[in-house]
Amino acid sequence: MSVLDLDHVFFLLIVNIGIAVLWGNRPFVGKILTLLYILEGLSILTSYHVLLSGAVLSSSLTFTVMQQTVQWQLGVSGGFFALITFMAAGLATWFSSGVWARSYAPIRLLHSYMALNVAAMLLLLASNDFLGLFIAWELVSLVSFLIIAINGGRSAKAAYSYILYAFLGAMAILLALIIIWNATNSFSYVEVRHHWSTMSVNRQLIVVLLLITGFGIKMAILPFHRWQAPAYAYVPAPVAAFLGAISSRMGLFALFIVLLQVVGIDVIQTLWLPFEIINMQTFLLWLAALTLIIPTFIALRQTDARLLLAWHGIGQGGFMLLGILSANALGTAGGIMHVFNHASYQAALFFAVFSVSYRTGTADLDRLGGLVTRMPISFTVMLVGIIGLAGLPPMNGFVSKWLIYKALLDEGMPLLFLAAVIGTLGTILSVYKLIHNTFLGQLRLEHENIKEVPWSMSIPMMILASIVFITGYFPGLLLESIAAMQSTLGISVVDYHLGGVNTGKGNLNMIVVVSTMLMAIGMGALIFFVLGNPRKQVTQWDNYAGGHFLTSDMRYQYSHNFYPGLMRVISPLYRNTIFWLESAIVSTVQFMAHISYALFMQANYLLYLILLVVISLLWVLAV
Amino acid sequence: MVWDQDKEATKDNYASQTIVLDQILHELDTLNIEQKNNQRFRVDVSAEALPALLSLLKGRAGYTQLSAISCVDWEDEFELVYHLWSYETKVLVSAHIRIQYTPAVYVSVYDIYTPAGFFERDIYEMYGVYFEGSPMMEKFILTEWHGPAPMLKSFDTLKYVNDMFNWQEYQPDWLKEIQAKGGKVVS
Amino acid sequence: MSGQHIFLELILMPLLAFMIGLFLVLMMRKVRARIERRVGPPFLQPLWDIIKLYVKKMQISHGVIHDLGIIMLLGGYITAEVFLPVPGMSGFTSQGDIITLIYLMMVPSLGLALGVGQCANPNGSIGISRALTAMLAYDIPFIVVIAGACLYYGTTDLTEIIALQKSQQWGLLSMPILALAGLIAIHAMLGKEPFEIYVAPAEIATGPMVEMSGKYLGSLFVMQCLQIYTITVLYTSLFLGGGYTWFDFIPKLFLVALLPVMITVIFPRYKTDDVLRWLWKWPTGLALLGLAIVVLQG
Amino acid sequence: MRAENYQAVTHPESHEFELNFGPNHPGIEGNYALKVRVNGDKIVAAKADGGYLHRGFEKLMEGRLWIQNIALVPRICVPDPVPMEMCYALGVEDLCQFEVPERANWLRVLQLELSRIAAHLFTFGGHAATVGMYSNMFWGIADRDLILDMFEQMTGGRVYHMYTIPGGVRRDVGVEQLDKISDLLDYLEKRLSDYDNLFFNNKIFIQRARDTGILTPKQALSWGVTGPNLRACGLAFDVRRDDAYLCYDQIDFDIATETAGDALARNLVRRKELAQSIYIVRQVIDYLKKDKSTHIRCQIPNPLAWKVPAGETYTRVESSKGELSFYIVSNGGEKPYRVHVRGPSSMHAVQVLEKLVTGGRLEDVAQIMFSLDACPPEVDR
Amino acid sequence: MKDVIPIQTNNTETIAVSKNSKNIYQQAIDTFSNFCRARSLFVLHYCTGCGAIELPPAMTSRFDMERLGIQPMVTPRQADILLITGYVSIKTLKRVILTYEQMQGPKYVIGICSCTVNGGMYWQSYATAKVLSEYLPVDMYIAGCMPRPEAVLTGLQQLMKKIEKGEANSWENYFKRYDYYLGNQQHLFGDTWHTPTDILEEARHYHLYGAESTGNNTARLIKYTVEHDLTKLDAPLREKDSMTKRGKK
Repeated sequence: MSVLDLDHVFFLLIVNIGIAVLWGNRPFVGKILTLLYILEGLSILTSYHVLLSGAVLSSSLTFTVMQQTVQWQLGVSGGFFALITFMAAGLATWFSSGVWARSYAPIRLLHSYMALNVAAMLLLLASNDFLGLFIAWELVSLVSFLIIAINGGRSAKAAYSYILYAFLGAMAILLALIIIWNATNSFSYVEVRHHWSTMSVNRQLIVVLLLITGFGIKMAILPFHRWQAPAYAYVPAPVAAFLGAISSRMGLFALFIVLLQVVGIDVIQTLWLPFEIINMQTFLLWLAALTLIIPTFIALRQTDARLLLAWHGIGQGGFMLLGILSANALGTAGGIMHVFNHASYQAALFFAVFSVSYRTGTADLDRLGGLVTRMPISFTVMLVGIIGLAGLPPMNGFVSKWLIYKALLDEGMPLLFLAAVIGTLGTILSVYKLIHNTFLGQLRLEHENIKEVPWSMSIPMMILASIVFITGYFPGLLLESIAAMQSTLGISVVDYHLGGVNTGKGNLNMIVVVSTMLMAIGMGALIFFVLGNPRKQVTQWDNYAGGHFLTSDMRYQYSHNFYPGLMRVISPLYRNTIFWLESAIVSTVQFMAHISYALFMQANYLLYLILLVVISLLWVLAV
Repeated sequence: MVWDQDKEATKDNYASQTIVLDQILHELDTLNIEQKNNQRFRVDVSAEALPALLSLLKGRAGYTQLSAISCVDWEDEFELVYHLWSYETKVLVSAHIRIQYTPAVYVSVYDIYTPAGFFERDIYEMYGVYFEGSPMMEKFILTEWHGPAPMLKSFDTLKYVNDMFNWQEYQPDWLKEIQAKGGKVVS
Repeated sequence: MSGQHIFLELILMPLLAFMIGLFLVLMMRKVRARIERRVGPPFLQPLWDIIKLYVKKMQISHGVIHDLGIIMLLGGYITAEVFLPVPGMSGFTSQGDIITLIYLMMVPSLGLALGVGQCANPNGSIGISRALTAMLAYDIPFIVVIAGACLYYGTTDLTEIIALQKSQQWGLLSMPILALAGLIAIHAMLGKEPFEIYVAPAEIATGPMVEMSGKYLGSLFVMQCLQIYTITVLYTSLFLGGGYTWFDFIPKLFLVALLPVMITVIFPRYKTDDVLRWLWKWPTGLALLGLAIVVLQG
Repeated sequence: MRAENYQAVTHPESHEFELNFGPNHPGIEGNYALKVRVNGDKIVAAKADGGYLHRGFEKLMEGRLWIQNIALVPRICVPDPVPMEMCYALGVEDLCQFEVPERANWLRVLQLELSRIAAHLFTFGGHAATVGMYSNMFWGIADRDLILDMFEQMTGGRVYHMYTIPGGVRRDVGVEQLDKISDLLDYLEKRLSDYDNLFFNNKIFIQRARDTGILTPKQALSWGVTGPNLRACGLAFDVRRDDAYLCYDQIDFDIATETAGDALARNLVRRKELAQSIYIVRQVIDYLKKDKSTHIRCQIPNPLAWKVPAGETYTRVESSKGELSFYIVSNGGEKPYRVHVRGPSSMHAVQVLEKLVTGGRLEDVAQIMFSLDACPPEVDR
Repeated sequence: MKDVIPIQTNNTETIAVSKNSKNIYQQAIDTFSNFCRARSLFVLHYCTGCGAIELPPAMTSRFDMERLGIQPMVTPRQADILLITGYVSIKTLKRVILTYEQMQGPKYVIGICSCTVNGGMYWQSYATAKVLSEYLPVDMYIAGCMPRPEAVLTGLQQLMKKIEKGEANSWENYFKRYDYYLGNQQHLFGDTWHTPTDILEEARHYHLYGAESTGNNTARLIKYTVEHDLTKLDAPLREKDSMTKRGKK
């Protein structure tokens, strides 16, 4: 296999961008783009076994700056993420290739931005040193901004907020790079790792914190989580699915590379925050746990299905971080696997929600209901998706969450285990509300003639749903590449087989679990259908209403404020502490952003900029 | 607000009550008071003066409770009786007015006594007397009744029942036994 | 294990669970009746109820999801039984640990929730909303208890936990505080007063059961049997050393179920938010205390 | 379905939905309905819907003889029928100027107070069941049954007794019977401490009932609240004392009051009244045992051709629910010209209930209804 | 007990419905089903009238229905027995019929109190229905005003015996003779009377659809629903028809 395979991919991506820009609003072009994405995915998949063995795919593209040769190589972790990217982009483009595109005016922009996004993300995934990483990172931020702002209105506002955050993140990364350069005189991962211990502990600490801030902003880790949900919720369906599934995982990828490959989890474990209050790893784990819990419970309060899903995306990011930072073979595996799992069910859920809003014109959970009889495919996809998101067997979400729970228990972190379970329970509550208010309950009069979405939209959804199920049934498919990733990174490797993992202290074999479930459900169906008389379906008006007659103009659906008892207990937390803290931090950040923006807009802005950089440099050198 | 006076004081109240009502009599000329016993007064008043009387009784004499409003169908006119109770003096005053048969309309005293809403609605349903100004004039008990106001003397319930319903033969064994012994229904 | 053996266990374990569950339900009703100065139901009453509901001539369905929910509910519990070790049979316990079991036990709840949602009755939906809220309430102490027990035993494999208790001492003796917190949590899991918020006839007309008829309601009765069985077996395995033989195992199950039933009749029902507050205060506090002791000891 | 049930309402923008409490609902007392509009678990609006028990009593009474109506009146309120008979009898006696023998009056008080005990036991049971405390319901209703046994032995009727007739009572009560009642009272007093432990001092019950459905004294007065519900607001008004009838002015008893005005206070007032009623019944038993008179009713005319003198009267009786009044008009004929029944629940079950429920929580609807002790047949008649 | 009078209701004549001859296997199942049905009766918790006051004693500690396998149930879906406890006013009767139609067969109606037989004490009242069995098939009357708890329990036990013998089949008449019952209901409630339950379809489901199931009255009902169903907003939304008849806006 040629080592220059990555060039093919890059070439295909350029073709992709070209087609999208030139003929983006032609009706057939969506399908061509889909094919191209599939082709790109396949070209990586064909050489995937090479990656698994520890080799890399490299590109001929190089340049040298500051005695650093920047080149692009795709390792197994990059390959894994790239596959997810192509899956998400391909299915999103497919989803937008049919009838939907006709109703959407800026389709050309959408295709072009999507292609640009994919290209930038691939650059990021294939980057091999900090410089390449930084360049690609900035590109990703820029094109993400473009794609978030595509709809104008609310999403443009969110995009503006996003770019402010991204600016802050870029500054943080830049600062960290400067410190690293100062200490090690190199940007290469290997070199930096080699020279890492030459830095003072304080400086190590600052670099780690700065990098986490910079990359964490992209994955909306606390307390930088406010921008993401509105930014993802109000964009068109394919974009939301693409962004929610993979785009924000770029931050996780970068963190993963930095924390595990460059810094090393052993270093993190020995770092202490000032005054030795808390270990760096514990701090990060609790940050991840809070990133899991708080957005999940914010999601519970949403009445807009898109916002609800977007907030869950943030929360699940916390889950991944929790796994990766647990410094346990199972946990790391769970964390990375959750990236794939999350991408699959989150995209499916976004598609399902947008199918509903495509047909009904609203995603407001208080204005829907009873659509299951009208849109059975979307319902099935959403059911599979929510079982995955809630992390219940037999879907893939369960496997990755199981690995993380198990890792936390094995590492003796019962409180973090509790936090993870609380996050899951909150998710269960929230997703039931989602499916109940959308598909179950009373069908409204105005939705009587709703039909299922066209095939061009339902097939990508069904593909995603089947991926969710199959990777839940055979988690070994994913664990194979994750184990390869772990061995290339030099951390402990998970003991896996096709059905799950063996730990010796509690095993998981999803093949057995799912087969038993299927068999048991078969038995249940047998009991249900064979015993007793046949069923008879009645109209929804033939219903118990305390002995009263029901009419179609009477609202007989419980939707708004779905968990009132819970809200009575926890809503003071929303209002006072968390919300206050959040808004305080966010407004500070935004205030700073506004100030720097104002300064930047001054006539002699260059002076200010130079002044700022010089001051920061002086400060850093003084530390 | 605990009305726990001793009995002597209560007796004084009965006496003073006559004086209070006499004062009101002077203000409203169409009033006729009759004392039935210590705790019952009957007041006959013209229909126009009733709201004024009720306001006076509530505001000046402490008649805070409207116990009931009764309606009597005298075939040519309706009699409305407002039963008012004073917690302080422990006296019940029944104010009687007469209103015409057609159109059977009267003013509501809902703004003086909230409980009037229920009784006025009841009278509206049962007698068809409409009370202007009451916010509770939609039907409550007879929501699914389309016939005439049933409490009117002109409505013959027996005839209605015979038109509408059938009877079934009911001859259980124990009744037959009794009948065999010579028992029969006394009519 | 041979395939035949596995197949036998797959049938036998749920069946036994159902039969023992019937008697647990009977005991519950009998004890309750006795405290209320009544005679209580005849011996086979739970069984007659279920059969009667299954042989109803009309089975009203509100749609496919209504049926699917019931099937999921039955299937979920049947699966859970196979992952619960009982004397002489361990099913697939080695292939899925206690975490798997806990999540498998949520599948029936999800099934019920879907089925009830399809019924388009707000009473049912409120019931589900309350049931899920209650789940959030009791699962937190319960998870702490599980975490404490797993930390203490150093494994999440139920058969190993039982074996460890047999060789050393019962969890009840080594972790008394956790065992107490667990008992309160299972009382709440059984949904008896004062935690009976999701049935609450006077408020929401029996909530999830509101539109369930015939075999749908019958399946809910089956679920009740399996639920009591599953919870008591889980508790017995964690704290009472599982069963050496069936002869000591079944009395343990009845004992575990008896304690909540005995005290449930003297309580009214809490409001939803009070359930959360109470369960997050006392049992969770107890469980955290027990956990702290386990961590400090270990 | 039927247009008359629902005036067409547009789908509310605010995502509220409608929920029906009753008529077929365990959270409603009898055959009655309360339609509520709910947002989450908060009641936004409530509307009572009655008429399910409407029989046209007032019309029926106009069509029957004075004596026939004795059988009809107790059926107006099922759990507490004796005050109905009493009120009717008082009215007819007032019109006819009957002198009722003293012993009959004491016998009537015996009936009234036993009926009050039975009704209160029933209400406790119902109230406990709404908050999920079924054992109290099972005990209370079983104990009430013992009182019904006494009624049966005294009058021949278990629920409806038709014991009080204009002019006196139907039968005398013997000493043995009085002893039995006395024993029953001993038993009930013993049981009361059980009820206290189980129910009235139950922390969870107190937590639920306190501050639920609060009536302020001002509201209570302006909404026409009477009976135990009024006394729970701290207003000591009792028809038995303030508009005394029968021989209540010769009996020593306290008027039970509470000040909070919430569901708990209403319940505690009934609990205290129960004790007071037992105290009253003991006094009555003492009197009846001492009194050797056998004169239990005055001379009444031939019941089949009984013409009551023309006139009108308004009689009031304190029932277990509140103030019960009859307005009786006679035109001198064989049948009443007009009988108007003012049941105490006609206030409690309609306006007061609607107002107390609105703004409250879904959990409390049934509890508020039962704490008001609303009795729908009195409303519908 | 004198109070308990199981009387023949007016559905003695048998209606020829295509009867499948049952084999031994089916007969065994039927016998066993009836055996179980007789041992587990769920009573609907619906107090239609004053007789309901004697049900709490019958349920609670003193008489304890549960020892006979009888339990109160909240909604019509769950219940087997509809106890009509006393007089039914017209307004209540509509709800009773709705409730009865929402119950699943086999279902039983017991008329408690004399009022359900012939109007009882309220025979001249304009507001109450007189003969319950004109509107619903009644399995058993328990007369008295009101019957004691013992009488209620004895009546229920007699019903159990009937069920076990397979004789308590009067619910089938509602489907076999729907036209008759509907006619009486329409006489009382007017021609626009209709309920959300499609009885004729259910009759087919039970294989009870016969010659007397349809007639003039059902024709009137169908005409009404076809005319008003899809144009009036407050008419029920019939899912089956709506797709074809309610065109796209």
